Amino acid sequence: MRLHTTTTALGTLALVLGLAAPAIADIRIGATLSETGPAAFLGDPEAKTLKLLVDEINAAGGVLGEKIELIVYDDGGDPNKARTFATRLVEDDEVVAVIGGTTTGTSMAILQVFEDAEIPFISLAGAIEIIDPVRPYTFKTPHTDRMACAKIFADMKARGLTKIGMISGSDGFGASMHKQCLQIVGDYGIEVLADETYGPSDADMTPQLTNIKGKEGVQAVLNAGFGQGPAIVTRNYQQLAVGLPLYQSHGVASDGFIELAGASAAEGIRLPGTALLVAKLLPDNDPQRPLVTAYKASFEAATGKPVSTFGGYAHDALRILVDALNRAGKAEPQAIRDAIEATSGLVGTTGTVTMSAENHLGLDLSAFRMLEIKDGGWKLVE
Amino acid sequence: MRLSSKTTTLLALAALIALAPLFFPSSYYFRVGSLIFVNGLAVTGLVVLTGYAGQISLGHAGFVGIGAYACALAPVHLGLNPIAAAVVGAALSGGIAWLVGRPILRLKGYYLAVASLGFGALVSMVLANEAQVTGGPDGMTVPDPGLRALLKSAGLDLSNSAFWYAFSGIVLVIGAWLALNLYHSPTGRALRALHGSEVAARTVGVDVAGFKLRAFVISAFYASLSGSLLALQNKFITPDVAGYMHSIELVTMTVLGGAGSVLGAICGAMILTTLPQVLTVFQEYEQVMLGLVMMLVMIFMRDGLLPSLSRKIRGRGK
Amino acid sequence: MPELMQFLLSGVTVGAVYALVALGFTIIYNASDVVNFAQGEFVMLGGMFTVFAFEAGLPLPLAALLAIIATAAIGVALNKLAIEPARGAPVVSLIIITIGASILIRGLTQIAFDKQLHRFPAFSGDAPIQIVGATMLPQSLWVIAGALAIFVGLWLFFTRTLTGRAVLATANNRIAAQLVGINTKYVMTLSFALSAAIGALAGVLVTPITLTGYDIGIALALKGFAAAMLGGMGNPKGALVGGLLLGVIEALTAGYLSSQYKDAAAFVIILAVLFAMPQGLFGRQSTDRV
Amino acid sequence: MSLLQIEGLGIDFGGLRAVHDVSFSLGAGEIVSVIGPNGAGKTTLFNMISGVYRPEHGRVRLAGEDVTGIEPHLLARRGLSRTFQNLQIFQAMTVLENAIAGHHLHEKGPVLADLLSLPSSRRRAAEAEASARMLLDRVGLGRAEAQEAGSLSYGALKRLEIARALALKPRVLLLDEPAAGCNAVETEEIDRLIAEVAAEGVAILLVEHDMKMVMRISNHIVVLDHGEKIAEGAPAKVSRDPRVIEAYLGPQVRETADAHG
Repeated sequence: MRLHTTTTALGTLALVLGLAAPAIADIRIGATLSETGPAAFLGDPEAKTLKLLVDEINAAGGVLGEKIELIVYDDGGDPNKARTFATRLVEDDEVVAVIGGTTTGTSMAILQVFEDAEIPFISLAGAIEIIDPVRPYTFKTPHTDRMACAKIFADMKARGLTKIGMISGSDGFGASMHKQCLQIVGDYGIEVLADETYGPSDADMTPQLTNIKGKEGVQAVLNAGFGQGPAIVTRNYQQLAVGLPLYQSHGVASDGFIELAGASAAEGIRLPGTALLVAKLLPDNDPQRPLVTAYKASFEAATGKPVSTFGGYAHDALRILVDALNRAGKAEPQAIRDAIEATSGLVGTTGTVTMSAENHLGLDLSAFRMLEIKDGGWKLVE
Repeated sequence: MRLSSKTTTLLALAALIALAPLFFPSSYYFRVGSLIFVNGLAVTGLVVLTGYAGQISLGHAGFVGIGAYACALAPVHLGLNPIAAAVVGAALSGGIAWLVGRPILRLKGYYLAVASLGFGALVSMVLANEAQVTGGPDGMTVPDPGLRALLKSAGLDLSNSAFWYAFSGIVLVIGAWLALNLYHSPTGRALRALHGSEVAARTVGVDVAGFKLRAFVISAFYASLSGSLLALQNKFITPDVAGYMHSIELVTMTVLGGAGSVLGAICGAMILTTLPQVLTVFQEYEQVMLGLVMMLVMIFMRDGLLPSLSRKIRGRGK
Repeated sequence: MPELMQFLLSGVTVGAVYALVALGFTIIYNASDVVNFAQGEFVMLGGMFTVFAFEAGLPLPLAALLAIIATAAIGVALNKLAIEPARGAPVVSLIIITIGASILIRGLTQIAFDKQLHRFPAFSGDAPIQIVGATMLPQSLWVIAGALAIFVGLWLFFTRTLTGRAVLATANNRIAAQLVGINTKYVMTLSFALSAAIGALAGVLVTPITLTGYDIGIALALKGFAAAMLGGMGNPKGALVGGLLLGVIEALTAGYLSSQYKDAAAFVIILAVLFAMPQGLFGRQSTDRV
Repeated sequence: MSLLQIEGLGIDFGGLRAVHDVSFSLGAGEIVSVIGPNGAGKTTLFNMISGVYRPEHGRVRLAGEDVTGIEPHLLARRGLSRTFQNLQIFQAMTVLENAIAGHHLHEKGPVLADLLSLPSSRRRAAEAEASARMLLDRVGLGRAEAQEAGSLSYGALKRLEIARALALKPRVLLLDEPAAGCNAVETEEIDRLIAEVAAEGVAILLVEHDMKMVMRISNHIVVLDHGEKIAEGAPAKVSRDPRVIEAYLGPQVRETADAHG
């Protein structure tokens, strides 16, 4: 009796799961993103961007004469869940390409699924490990954290700041950037004198900042982190009147950050960002200008929220994919993969992307722009 | 011949695992199935701890984490085969459970909950902070144990998902068999006795502290093996497996399905593992639905889904 | 010395946040022996409601008041719809019901509002106050004062008012309380309303410091729960001392030992205290009655 | 030599003197009853003797060995067993399992053998089960063995507790109000059972409110009031003791002070 009930239940469940899968048609693109959970800050604008752009593309007639069908799953930032969704996208939804992996953890957990299934995968996470060593089917759009570090250290060096303190979030983003910054800091002749961390939901960082401030010889401070941490660090920084140049990471590159930290506390902060934040400040002949202005306008109109760099990553991933589809001329994973690898001179929010068999990111440092917060807005540092 | 309830349960479970693939439209269902078994294993351990002995733990993901990272670290540092590493991990988890269990299990109710939660938090903090060893929050890769290749050379070529489905399914059936054995054994009786009344259990000679500790260690073994299985089939592991949310998830599975019964708790694992997959239909209402399901089941079926349902069915039969 | 002072001020600020959350746990626990794991969501709701009412143009005090009332109403609904029907369920079932409620509230909040972080201006500006070479934001004083005021209020409530004693009596022996004429249903409703209101008030006070967002409740509830258990569940004094102690331990560990392991230090001390005093610092001693 | 020897036992609860300086002794086959008004400290005394509370003063000796403050499960190994005034039955287990649980010391073995359900484990369990069945028959619960214990009547539960306590094959048996809540017939059955057990050489310490029963079966009576021993002796002698009569009849108002003995 019990056996019978359970089998029936399982059958029903399988039926429900089966029904949940969409009917076969169109060009199917999958995504597993962290729309909720600790990385929702990143995953939410990414998901919104994808949905928005796919609607726009379909309204304009689709790609290769077919509509794009987007299947987005929310992995909540849990790599295990992401892995299950990855399998589902490949095995059940039978997508031709996948965008996602909001965080490094989720991306690393799922990339093998796509490598095994030979389906192109474009990650939206920061760590260099995702594309180094190069795996045939794995690509990514954001600058690596290492590039962000390099951009910051180059700016420090130019200002003659050689002894710094670091304060990093202990979450994936902060820890990853912290690790990569330490790997290259020596190349710039910069020394990290103080190295502190904070938890992702901490309410006060004055003890850590007091220690950095009290360290003899520190000339600047770098905060690697995203979410509320950097806003609180910035406010505590002002409260303690540390008075040294403060650098933030690309993790906070959005207007929301200035609002949260307060314009006065954020004044003078420098951080590497993309053209997206400074669309209006770009010279008229900048190749990125029309693109970022259009994306910013449509995102803000559709969601009522300011754009963030992260939404831009998703934007670029979809553009790379659509561009590859057009060049491949058919919606087959192998052809798409080859076309993605051949991407050349494609303008995105993060910069101009040129991929190769050795480079599955295709961005250089020039695309990163050093920004400074000035009077509650952004300013380009030359 | 009338089969004992133990045999019926085991047969039902084994048949379910063996026959379910007949209904699978794609190999993605193998993945979901093997996740159910992995969670089911941890949850079976919690049945021993919570269902039999009546002790709460909000930190068992800590042991899951130890088992998972053992499979990632021991092959690299000790040169062990990942399967052997899983055994080492289980031994380590058992040892740690034995050490921390004694003081923690003196506490009762919510105090036990917070102490076990603290233990789990400590494990996940170490895993996240010691980035040199564990790769930090970004996680680390787990080597392949080569079992699939072994089977292939023996002429049995299974897809990755199907292999892990079968492997975790077998481990789960063994785990369930052990837990069911325990239920009707002198040890199981002692555990259930101290659950019913600690003072009465003492007066009939049960070493309450010692038996709680045994249940704790056994459940740590289960959790650790569950973590190892997860790490082996995902081939990549992050500290999230050791986190507070995972502990809560495991307890919820146990209680939702019915902490007092192995099959019930495994049902709980099945429901909570498949629910997020089914709920994707609801998109942003996923969390709302999950919360509602948890509340409704616990309000209207306080002994858990399976015991409440089977009671209802039996009640109708009378 | 200024360092130590700065660490202490930081610890007290953070500790007062924990204490505010921990205090919210005490009333419901005292009335029903339920630890409400959705308490963190009350704090979140207090902050979120205020943010959105404020952004809609209401003056801050009015926005805060509305937020507290709305959250209290949600607390009452939680009791009526989930806790009351589950009366008599074992501890672990109640844990899961309240965790389910917290997931539900989070899910609804992210739909009704959004998933962004928010804050509103501090009540008395952001000019730091200098104390012996260390600094503190005026909002910290609001938080500390809030924690103290709620503590005194709760202490008076439980010891000096008939209703407060009725709450304690209900927890002690529900049937007996009914026999002596206490309306236990009303007591439960009141407890949930008060707990939710305290949580919301906490949210209003701490948002300018900690920021708010739909999922901040989990971390807050965890720390608040730990603080309450450290002090001894059910005792307002325990919640206050437990919260402050936890904050100070974290700040001192971050300052002097390792910021990486400050949370670990906090949990190690909680474990150590519970091993020595299984009922927390100020918890009621219980003896098996057989 | 007496089997159980109580010497100057005492304990305070929050400054309140619950039991003070109580001494008496108990020999094999003897039935000693402890009586006294409600709140006199009878159950507290039981709890100290059986190791549930750690006494603050005095000594408990079991067959000459000092066992003061020893954990109850260790006392059980030394042959001391008890029942409870407010039932402590394993509610979720069947009647039979409750009785088997009483055989814990006989049936326990390596946990690994139990996990693997090795023959040794099954044999231990089977022996305990057979003995448990006999005990259930003895207390008249043989037919109820498959029922969940929680579904039994109060009187039946009292007998089940006695069966569980007897499963230890104790040398000393502490019975806390075994006949409370039982009707006349049930009381008589319990009465007979106690006498039988004592006849087998078990020393029985009894707390009971049914005075008729106490007078009938006790060899010796100890009277407590306000935590102190006020009288001791043979039933006939104690029942005439003016202090005992005063304690019982005089200030009966005091009985409301505490529901527990």
